[in-house]
Amino acid sequence: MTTPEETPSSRSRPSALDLYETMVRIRELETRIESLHYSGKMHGSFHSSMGQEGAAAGVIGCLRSTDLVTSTHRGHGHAVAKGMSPTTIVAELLGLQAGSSGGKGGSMHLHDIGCGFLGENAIVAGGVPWAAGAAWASRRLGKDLVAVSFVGDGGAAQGVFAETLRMARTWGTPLLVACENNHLAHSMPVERTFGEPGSIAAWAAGFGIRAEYVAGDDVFGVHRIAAEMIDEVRITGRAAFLEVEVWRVRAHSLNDPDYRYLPRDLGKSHLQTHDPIANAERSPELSDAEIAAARERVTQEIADAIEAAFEGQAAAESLATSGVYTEAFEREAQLRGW
Amino acid sequence: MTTPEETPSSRSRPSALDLYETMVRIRELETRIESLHYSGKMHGSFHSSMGQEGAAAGVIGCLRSTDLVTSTHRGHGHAVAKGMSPTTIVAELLGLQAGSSGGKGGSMHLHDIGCGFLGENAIVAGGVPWAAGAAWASRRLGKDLVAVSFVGDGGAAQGVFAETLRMARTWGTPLLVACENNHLAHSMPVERTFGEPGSIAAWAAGFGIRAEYVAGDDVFGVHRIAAEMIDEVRITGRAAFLEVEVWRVRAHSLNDPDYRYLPRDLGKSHLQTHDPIANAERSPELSDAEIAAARERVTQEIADAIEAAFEGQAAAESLATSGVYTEAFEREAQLRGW
Amino acid sequence: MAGELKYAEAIRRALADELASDPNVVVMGQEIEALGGVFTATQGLAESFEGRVLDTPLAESATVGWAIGAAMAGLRPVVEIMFMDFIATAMDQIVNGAAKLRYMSGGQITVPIVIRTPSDAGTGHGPQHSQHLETWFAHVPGLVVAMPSTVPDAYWMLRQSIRDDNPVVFVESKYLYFRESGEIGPESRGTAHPYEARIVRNGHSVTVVTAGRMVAESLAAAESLAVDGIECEVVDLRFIWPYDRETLAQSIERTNRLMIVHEAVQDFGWGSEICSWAASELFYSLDAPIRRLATPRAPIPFAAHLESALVPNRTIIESAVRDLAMH
Amino acid sequence: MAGELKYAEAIRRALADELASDPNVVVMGQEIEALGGVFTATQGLAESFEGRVLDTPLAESATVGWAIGAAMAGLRPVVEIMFMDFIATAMDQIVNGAAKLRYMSGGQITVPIVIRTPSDAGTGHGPQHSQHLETWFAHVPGLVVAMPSTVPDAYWMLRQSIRDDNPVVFVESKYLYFRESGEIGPESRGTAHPYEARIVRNGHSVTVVTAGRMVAESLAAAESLAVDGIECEVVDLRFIWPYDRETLAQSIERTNRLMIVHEAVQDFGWGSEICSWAASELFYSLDAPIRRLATPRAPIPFAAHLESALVPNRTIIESAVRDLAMH
Ligand SMILES: Cc1ncc(C[n+]2csc(CCOP(=O)(O)OP(=O)(O)O)c2C)c(N)n1
Ligand SMILES: Cc1ncc(C[n+]2csc(CCOP(=O)(O)OP(=O)(O)O)c2C)c(N)n1
Ligand SMILES: [Mg+2]
Ligand SMILES: [Mg+2]
Repeated sequence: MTTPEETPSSRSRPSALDLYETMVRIRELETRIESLHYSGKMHGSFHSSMGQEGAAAGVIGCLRSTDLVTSTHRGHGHAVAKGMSPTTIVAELLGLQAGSSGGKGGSMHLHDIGCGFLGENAIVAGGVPWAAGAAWASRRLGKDLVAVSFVGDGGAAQGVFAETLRMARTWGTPLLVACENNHLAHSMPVERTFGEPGSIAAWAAGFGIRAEYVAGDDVFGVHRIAAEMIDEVRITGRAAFLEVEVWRVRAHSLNDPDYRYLPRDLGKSHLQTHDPIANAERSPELSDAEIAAARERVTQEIADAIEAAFEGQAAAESLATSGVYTEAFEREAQLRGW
Repeated sequence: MTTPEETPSSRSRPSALDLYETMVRIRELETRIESLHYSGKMHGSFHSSMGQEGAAAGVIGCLRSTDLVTSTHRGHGHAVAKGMSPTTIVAELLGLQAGSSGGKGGSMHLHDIGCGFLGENAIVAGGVPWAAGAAWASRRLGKDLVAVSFVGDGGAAQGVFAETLRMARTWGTPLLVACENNHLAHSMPVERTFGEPGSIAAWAAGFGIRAEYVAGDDVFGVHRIAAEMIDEVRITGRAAFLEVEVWRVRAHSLNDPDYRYLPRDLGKSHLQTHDPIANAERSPELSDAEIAAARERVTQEIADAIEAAFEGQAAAESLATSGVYTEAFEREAQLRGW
Repeated sequence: MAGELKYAEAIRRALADELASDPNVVVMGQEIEALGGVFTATQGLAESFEGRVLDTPLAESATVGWAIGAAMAGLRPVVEIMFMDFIATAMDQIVNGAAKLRYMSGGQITVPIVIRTPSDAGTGHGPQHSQHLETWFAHVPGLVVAMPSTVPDAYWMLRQSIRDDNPVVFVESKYLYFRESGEIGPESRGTAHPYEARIVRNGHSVTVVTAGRMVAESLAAAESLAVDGIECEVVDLRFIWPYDRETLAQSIERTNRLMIVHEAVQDFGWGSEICSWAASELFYSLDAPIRRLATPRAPIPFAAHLESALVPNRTIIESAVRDLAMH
Repeated sequence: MAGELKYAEAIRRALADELASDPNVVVMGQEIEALGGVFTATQGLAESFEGRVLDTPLAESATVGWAIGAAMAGLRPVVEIMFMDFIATAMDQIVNGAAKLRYMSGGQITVPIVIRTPSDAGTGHGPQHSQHLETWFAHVPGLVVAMPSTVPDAYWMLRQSIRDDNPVVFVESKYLYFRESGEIGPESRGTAHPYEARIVRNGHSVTVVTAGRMVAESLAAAESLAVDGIECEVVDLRFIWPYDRETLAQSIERTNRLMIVHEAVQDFGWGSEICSWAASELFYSLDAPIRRLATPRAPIPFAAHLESALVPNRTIIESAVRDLAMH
């Protein structure tokens, strides 16, 4: 969000334009990152969230800057929506010192504590208990905040995911689990593991928490229900679950030959029918002028961000072995040859 | 079961007396084991299933001898119901060579492959995927069998448990999960984790499998529903879930000071109100004469079994390091100093 | 702080004192609140520190993950894993989460959690309740591994571990819980640094490096050997990682003989790290091959006599050290 | 079986040939059926062996447990864990289940499963996709740990592992999948026993013991050193456990110098077991301290240049061996 409007007792209230702009910012950044990969300027894994921006923008759009978010392997959109700087992200993906983790984390390990983005996690569903615990602890520390944990439909099959919901029921925690059901866990169709869209929410409701389904190609719809649920989570301190149906446009990752298991044009056709950006543009909430201005602003912003990132230096090789333990510990370790 | 009557296409049909006798056999054996502990003749952990015999007898009573069972840390009853010899069990608990595992397993590691008892597991819920996989594999190998996996209410919170149900939904497997809800996971009341009796089944139904609840103090009731469900599992090859409400009479284990978290006389009062054995005795299904005869038979049988077990020899100390790998491998290892 | 305490009581006292002195400390685990811990380590604490000593469902993985999140948000969670064997169900959160978060986040995140867990054979619980798995954690960058052998160490090392900003796997001895007693005494913490090993017996014949309950077994062996003029120097490692190379080197340079004793399985166990380090760094100080004495390659069986046949004890240590001293 | 194959193809061929020759073999894992494996190791197999190469949900723990049950019932399941790091989520089933069932059941149960999993840094996936964790498993009684370095070994060792009645953790090299190629050739299986190490280069100056992709790095280092008259004997361990002491001893007795090279973290890594064994059994054959060369105590970072700074390579090996040879 550009400048979230906050009052102590209520959520931030982004405008339709804010939500739209966040989606465009994510799309633009990921599209540029893709190109950098294709042109050989970036290496490593990359999981695009193209087509899923409605979930990131809609859900995170109702958070305060002090609220917390954990994410998945497909988390650039979440990071951007929570306010992480595109320059820092790109620098990280380039393995530079100015990257959010100084090049040690890469695409699946973006963290920005300053803006409440606790981080991605390359272990599917591994971040869900982090969000639950962080929200719970913050509440104990007198903070009025909530946490949102993103997870995929595949991640909802992981044991730690069910354990966390069980524990959330038992202990209570101001957590919203935002499950991005993009119909696929890599190549595994969600129909085989859960069933039709909505069935993940139906299952989650069995944990004794409120669970809803929403279509993610309508960012305003996502935002409406998420805002209501997050308000409730904040007030009650109890966990809730929101299944957001989204449509994966790209292959699972840049390395994925998805034609082996999907019709070749499926991604493209999703963009035709379920693109949250196109849908927002068609909605009465935004004028053509607003749209054009936002697009121009964001394109320039991301171009600048990438340029700025490329000015950074590579992290010194000597840093590869440091930052594992606390600084004081590492000084001692160096001295004593541990 | 004494002599289960089996036809190729149907389950065994134990008589009311069979079911009763199985419960008494379990009760008698565990009561005697308890005394052996109190008198210092046995060591190690011991988890009594007193009061829960209705689940073991009722569910396992509808299995064929070729069907498979996995169990928990509280599994003597399951072992006995599946046909494991009390002598072998007692010998194992005495750490003797003639024990089912030659003294290497002990109370939480009874296994008897010969009678389809795949075994207990001291890792809570760890045996559930074993049963699922064994049932699935047997079906592929052309066997018409089903597997039953016992688990506790506490175990239903474990990640591997949810994962297995998810996988059972995805792959299909002729598995009945029999969840013994004894209201407590050691000291944790099930109300805190799941809710009222029946809520575990309600949650399990969310996996898209049939899930039922039954009161476990009525062995005939348990048997009725279990028989019906197992028939269905056998025919469809699809998993199902049965929550059996039972009442834990003893402390969690012999080491457990349960007065710290339970009213002192709760166990005793459970025996007054929810004892499946007393309830069966009060039912019209059994005559007083039958009851008396069965009791006498079983008391003698268990006394004999224990006497026989005590005649066994301790396993040779040299065996402590063997049986980790296959025999051929261990011969090679010895030769080569691995 | 006068009076004798059992090892289990020392743990409890350390928890109580940290809970009292730092409002951000919370304790999480199974059977620790209503029951007070299956080994009584938290007995009474839930009453004294309301809402800060908390029973979890049977969900080790989520529990550790939850503690990680709580640590990110500013608490100092102490997690109890009831038996060390069960830690296998939480490996991912410990290894891919707690241990790596500081590094992966470029130093943005610290995870000051302690994972307390009892190890040791000796209680007749069989193969899934008796393992020593500390070597796994010592192999993982990002973790500290503590293993106290005495009452004062159980107390002071736990307090230190809770104050440590690095994640600590804290391996307690269930064998010693009710057998070992002593006074807590004043903090006898290392003069040089907090992870010092301690020479618990001086001697010139052989250096015996050990930890946990094997310290007492080694000391007992040393007493017998002294009768025959073999004087062992017994070093209690206290921390499996970082291990205190200075203290070890000084001792080995005096005795020129090294024996390592532990209860973890010998193959690929932590003794092999100590041995390797010594073999390469102190090669010219060694007059005899280094020996390791540990549990052979087998699970811990249920039957008491089978178990005793596997796990090192004073008698076996004595004869192994004798051999080495004569070498 | 003529023609060159890539390492990944050799794995696939081994799976195909075992699937063809034994109807009880099944293959289970994520993305192995519809996709054919993220590293193509199962490509085409689901079509050729209908219903026997199967996609699982994201549930490593249940998958391994399911395979254990299937093995009890008579199948020989091969489980793929997509990256070795994820194996942490399945530790309990592997360690407390597969590894112990034979022992716990007094020999009633065997668990002939293979857990295939790729390791290695080098793909830019960062700290949770790059670890070498084989040492954990080598420490666990009941498991066999295989780590092939060549195309014929990838093929024959996998076939052997599937036929092994013991549970095997089979560590593949994702670095070599598409870089290493060769012919499968006839089974070159050990003349003495199936777990033999192999001397891949003869030399008299230093014995270099290694495995996996470090074999190629060590060989490259050896070629450079040969220019200066330093002749390394390079031993490919092939199996981390059981490790072939006879072959090692013979080599070390010839060279009197030992260097161990692996990609797993050095601290408490498997090199320390080999080192300890040699230090105690071959003490009098050693003319110089044993050296270990492995990854330092840090996670594997994302950035390529940071990663290269950590993981051993031919240049670093070369200079370390040179030092040792001169010692
Ligand atoms: C524990 C674990 N198992 C497997 C993987 C490999 N993996 C990465 S993403 C993915 C699919 C995840 O599906 P989903 O949760 O639906 O997220 P999506 O990719 O669809 O966004 C898999 C199998 C992993 N990273 N972690
Ligand atoms: C993974 C794991 N965590 C913890 C334990 C310790 N433990 C043994 S039984 C038990 C309670 C189990 O409760 P439930 O599943 O309801 O079975 P019950 O004892 O009531 O029969 C606990 C916590 C264990 N054995 N395994
Ligand atoms: Mg998905
Ligand atoms: Mg229970």
